[in-house]
Amino acid sequence: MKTNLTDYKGAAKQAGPDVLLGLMRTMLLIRRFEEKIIEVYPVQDMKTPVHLYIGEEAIAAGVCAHLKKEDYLFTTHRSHGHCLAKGSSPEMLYAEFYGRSTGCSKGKGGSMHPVDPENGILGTTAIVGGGIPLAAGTALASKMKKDGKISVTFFGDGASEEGTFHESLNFASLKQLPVIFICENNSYATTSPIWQRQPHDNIAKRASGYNIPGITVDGNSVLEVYEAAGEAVQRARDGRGPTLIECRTYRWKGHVGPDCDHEKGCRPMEDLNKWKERCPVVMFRDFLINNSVITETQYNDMLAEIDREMDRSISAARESAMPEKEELLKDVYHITR
Amino acid sequence: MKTNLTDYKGAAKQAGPDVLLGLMRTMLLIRRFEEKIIEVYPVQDMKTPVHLYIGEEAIAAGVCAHLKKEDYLFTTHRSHGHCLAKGSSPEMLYAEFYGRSTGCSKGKGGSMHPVDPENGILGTTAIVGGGIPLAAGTALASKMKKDGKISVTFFGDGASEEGTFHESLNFASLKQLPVIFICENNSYATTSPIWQRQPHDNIAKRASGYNIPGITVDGNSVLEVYEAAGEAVQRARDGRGPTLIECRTYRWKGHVGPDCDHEKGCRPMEDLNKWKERCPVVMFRDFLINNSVITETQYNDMLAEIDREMDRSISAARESAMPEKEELLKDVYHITR
Amino acid sequence: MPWTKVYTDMSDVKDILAGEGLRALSYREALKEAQEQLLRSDDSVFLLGEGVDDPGGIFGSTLGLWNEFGKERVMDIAIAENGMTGVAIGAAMAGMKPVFVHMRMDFLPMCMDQIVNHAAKWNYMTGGKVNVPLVVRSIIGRGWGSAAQHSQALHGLFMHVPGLKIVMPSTPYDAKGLLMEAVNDGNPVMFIEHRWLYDYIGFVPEEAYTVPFGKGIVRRPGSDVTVVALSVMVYEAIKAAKTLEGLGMDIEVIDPRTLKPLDEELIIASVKKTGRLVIADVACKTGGAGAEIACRVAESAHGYLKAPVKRVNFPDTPTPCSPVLEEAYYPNAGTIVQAVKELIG
Amino acid sequence: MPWTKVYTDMSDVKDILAGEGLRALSYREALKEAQEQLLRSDDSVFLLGEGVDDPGGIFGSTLGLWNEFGKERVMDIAIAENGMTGVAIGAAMAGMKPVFVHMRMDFLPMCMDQIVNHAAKWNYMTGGKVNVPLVVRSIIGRGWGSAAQHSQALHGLFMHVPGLKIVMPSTPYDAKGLLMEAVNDGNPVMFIEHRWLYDYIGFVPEEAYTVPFGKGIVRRPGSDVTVVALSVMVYEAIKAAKTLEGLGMDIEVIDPRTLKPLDEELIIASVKKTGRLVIADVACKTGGAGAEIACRVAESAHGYLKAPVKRVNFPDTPTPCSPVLEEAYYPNAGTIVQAVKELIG
Ligand SMILES: Cc1ncc(C[n+]2csc(CCOP(=O)(O)OP(=O)(O)O)c2C)c(N)n1
Ligand SMILES: Cc1ncc(C[n+]2csc(CCOP(=O)(O)OP(=O)(O)O)c2C)c(N)n1
Ligand SMILES: [Mg+2]
Ligand SMILES: [Mg+2]
Repeated sequence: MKTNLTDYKGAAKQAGPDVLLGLMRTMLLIRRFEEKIIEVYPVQDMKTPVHLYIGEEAIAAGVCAHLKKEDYLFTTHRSHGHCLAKGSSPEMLYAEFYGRSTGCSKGKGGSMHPVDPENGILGTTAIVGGGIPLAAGTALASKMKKDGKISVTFFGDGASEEGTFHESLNFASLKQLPVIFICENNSYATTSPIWQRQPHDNIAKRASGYNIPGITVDGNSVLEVYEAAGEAVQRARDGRGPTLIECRTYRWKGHVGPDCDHEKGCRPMEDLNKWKERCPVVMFRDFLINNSVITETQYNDMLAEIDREMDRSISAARESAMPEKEELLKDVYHITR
Repeated sequence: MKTNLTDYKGAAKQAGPDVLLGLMRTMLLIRRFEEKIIEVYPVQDMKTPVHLYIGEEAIAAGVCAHLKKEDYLFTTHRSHGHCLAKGSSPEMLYAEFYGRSTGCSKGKGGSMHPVDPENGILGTTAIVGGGIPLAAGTALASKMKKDGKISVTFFGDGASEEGTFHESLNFASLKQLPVIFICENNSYATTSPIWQRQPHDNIAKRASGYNIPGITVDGNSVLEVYEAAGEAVQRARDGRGPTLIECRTYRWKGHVGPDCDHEKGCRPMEDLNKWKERCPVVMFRDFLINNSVITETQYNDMLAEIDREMDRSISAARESAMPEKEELLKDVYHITR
Repeated sequence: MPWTKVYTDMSDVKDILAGEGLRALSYREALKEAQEQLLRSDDSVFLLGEGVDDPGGIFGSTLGLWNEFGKERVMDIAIAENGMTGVAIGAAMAGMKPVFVHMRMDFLPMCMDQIVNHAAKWNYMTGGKVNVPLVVRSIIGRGWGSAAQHSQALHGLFMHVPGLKIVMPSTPYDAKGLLMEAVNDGNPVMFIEHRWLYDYIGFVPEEAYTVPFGKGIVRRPGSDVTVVALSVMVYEAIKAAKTLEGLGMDIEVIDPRTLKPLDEELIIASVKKTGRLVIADVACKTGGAGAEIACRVAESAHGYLKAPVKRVNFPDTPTPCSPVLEEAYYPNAGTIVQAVKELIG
Repeated sequence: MPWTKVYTDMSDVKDILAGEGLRALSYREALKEAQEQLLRSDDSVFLLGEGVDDPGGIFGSTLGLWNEFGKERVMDIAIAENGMTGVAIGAAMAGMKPVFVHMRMDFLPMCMDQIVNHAAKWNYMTGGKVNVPLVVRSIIGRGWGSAAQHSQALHGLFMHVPGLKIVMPSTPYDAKGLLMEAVNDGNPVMFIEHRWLYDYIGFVPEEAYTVPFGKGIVRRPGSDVTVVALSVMVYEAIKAAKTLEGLGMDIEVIDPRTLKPLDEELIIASVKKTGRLVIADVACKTGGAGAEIACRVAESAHGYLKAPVKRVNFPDTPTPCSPVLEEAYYPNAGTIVQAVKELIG
């Protein structure tokens, strides 16, 4: 993270206060949305496996700031941040996690399968690597229909090991599809460190094999992500094909659930502490304050407003109705006529 | 193909007349073995889909000249050349193609699934890309057992598009396995040209993404293949990990069967003619004669001797017995005790 | 009715149809005509698969279509079944109607994840918000020593996957009508053809039409034994019925046409009438479609069976190469005759 | 016999066993002990899978094994199921005995090609020259809203694949004995565990032993109804039997232990005795293992059935997330009681 706004050359340079405050708000929204989950989870009535995004918020925020409502987005098991950044309603998501009929999937999908067509989210797969070709597919549809939409797929370092990663990049490059591959490299797949899975820790390097631009950015610096994504989005909109962006980051919580897996010996505590000092939210808040885009009070107001919204959303979600038992047998098939 | 033996720097330089004559003999053996099939195929009693290797012989010959009997080899649906180069008996192969009980798989596998454990061929898959991980697997076994064997897998340009290619190279590089990936790029997968399948015609370029050395050689020049394979084999034996070698070549016959698919409009006739002028067998014969490693007469004697052997093998194979009907239900499971 | 009739003897079927003033088309031509009409009438339809645009044209079933519709809509692709199925699914979610063509059904295990974990579950996981109108055409190969990896019929696997539909047309009429239905069904449909049916000829109207899913058909009415036959076995069953007629046994041949949904009523009603059931499938026995059909009968027609259920299948072995073993591997009309005799005799 | 007994109440099972001087182990510990003894006694055995060496240790079943055997033999791997299964198969052909561990059975469709087209067919395609001693451990998940992609039981798919063997241990004793058998069977074995069984406790000898394939077992003898129960449903069936006993119905509970090979004789004999059959499975109904079992009975025990066959399964839908829907989705002892009542009542 650079110290002065003026140090930025690309998209971040043109970004006015609205954009900057928007980025801040999105990151805070994601952070507080999930901290709320951590708060309620021990009650054990939110019965869905939650994969928390805390520590990685800058990526979803920086990328989605460039997307239009109608652009397509595919996320993974770690879905919350991307959906919120794309515009999904916190209440609808909470309701889904509570298995309520008011949830985005009527309670049928849970935290791993959010859907929100109005915001370009056509559904979510929790099969690692499964969403990468889906995004190439929506991008193909956009190219065929000439609807001007672009597609973005977020996935982890682990997903880059699946054959679908290879097959999708090859196809997207061949057809010069308007799709952006965002790899969130947090160095772990569940508790497997990347050095036990890949010969090097450089996923962007794979891109050249497909004639695709591949770049690595600091995933904890929202402006670096914002700049790189800006270029990639422009390339996609101009019909100049796909881009692979590797965002280096770190997951604070356990792979699944609200606990700290470091205490269970899954990952070195030093790493967590090191990364916490590079908290994407705090770094950007300080940056905005130093560059007097926002004041301490304004920031606190933003935070308070978000918290009120989260409180309202989660209790509204919790109070909404469970699905009828009859729902069990519905939606297995789409009924055309 | 260089004109003088002295122009070669690597393995080919040290190669004595035995090696050179061996390469010549292997190529001729493959060529004549398959031309024999073309001769008998119209009789329609060799009931197995044959994928002919004619035009690509230099690759199998150049690579296998470096392999020991016990080293592992995995081939594909286009299997004949690799098996012969590794030392498999022509008679046993012909018998298999005729569905005879004397065939390498007792007539159960046919041309797409040859097996010859004595020569390191543990079986063959005709699923495109299927054999690539199998070779990484035997290489893993060799590394675990420290048996000093290396593994080689031959596959086409089409196979490099399967996810297994990506997954296997990643694993082989991570574990520095003694395996060599030989991609026979003949620019076509059945009748699909590579430009309808890949963004560029440069498969070796994929290697760097895995920290694997990747090289491209003229697959019709047996000495170029021999040199490149020599280095890769040494690297594998030294425990310095895998290598990807892309061999540029061209298939003369149709994807399957003895016909010329060019006449059916599958591929441009000019291409065939261009490549025929670069016939690996003729080029190398002339090279050996010019470098006076062999005389015209010696060459003709070699050819005649091979033809006698092919005649003998194919009629012996054809005269051998069909399997008993009872064989149908046998070998579904291995019986330990 | 001409659109339900099956002709077992291809030698004179053209003349017969001509005599009746009916349009004769081969199964291959019927498939091609269906795709041609779909591509022409609906911009969201497109074909993808290895070689769909080549001079072979998937055994002729897509031959030359790219000339009229271009290589974007008749798309040759890389050999990457799982990824490309995901691409087709993504396109389908975005409103396209992809038809993915596999020259051999044996290649479907490569894309099992995208079919089973994605296409089949999507409508349900999204609470019905996003459906996947994907058709997967695959062809069951047979003969000439194609062996274990190029002769499989795997519809039995898909029977067990909620969210999928399974279609197995046996006649040119159904090939066209069911394919036109499949592309507009709005769900992932496994459309399973048999290589040996491609040259079969029958009546096929020129205009577009659909054959509904879940409606089986009685190919031959009979009173003594119900033979439920799939795909090419329909013809073997009819041949067997003719032989058995001579022996005084009256066989009812039922062609379910779609396995998922399955026309259970039709089968149950027939078994209640005949009291005997033979299931003739084109796949290995254990865990196949025949087991499900037999089980439905055991659940819903208890007490009506006068004899044990019989399955006519391939043995539970991979497909062998040798002609003598292939010969022993594949059941035919004779096998069905044998099975029926064991029930009645 | 202590090695065949199942305990449904875990609260006091340890004391009971202790009282009888028998060694008590959980299913989890039994699996771990089997792998530990195999790794120790046979250099060719190794484990691979995502997280086999991590602090979770596959729900504890491989916990800490890497400490003794090293990370080469307890190998964490990339997320690349199909390729890594191919790697395991290749290693198996070269004389190793890999045990591939999947934390969820849902991920198997990813490697369907290597399992179905390679491992299962290899011995046959090579005329018996090269076999594939591969064990694929996979765990059926359940509950806490795991939903459609993390709760599947897919043994029904593998039933249809010649060349595979399928094992579904329900007790700690069988978990250890069948796993030790599987690793030395010499064929590809789908070893299917249920997450809910991990804490179940039973008698497990310390020394190495094997439980043979193809030998089912009568968990409870009875005369009125045969309930063939798979995996965790064995316990539900025993509970149901206790309830039904009070209603004067005598239930025979059969645990096949291996689905492939299937102990058909045991099941047929039981049905011939009771005349009634209920199959309780942990998967969706259509096209599942239950259909095959029912069909075998329809083929071989015709005339003995006094009532229709009944299947107790999940409905034919993907797994829902919401607790109320999960509740409605999963069958239990009560469902079995209901099914039996419908047969006898
Ligand atoms: C095909 C498949 N294999 C395994 C899993 C189990 N699994 C769920 S998440 C995960 C780790 C994914 O790691 P990564 O892609 O880096 O994403 P992250 O969780 O780090 O964000 C694994 C192995 C799965 N869901 N799908
Ligand atoms: C998984 C799979 N998909 C499709 C096929 C059908 N098929 C057989 S060979 C072939 C082309 C292979 O091309 P390439 O790898 O370049 O090898 P070549 O035939 O050119 O030597 C295809 C598509 C197959 N056997 N397996
Ligand atoms: Mg990760
Ligand atoms: Mg090729």
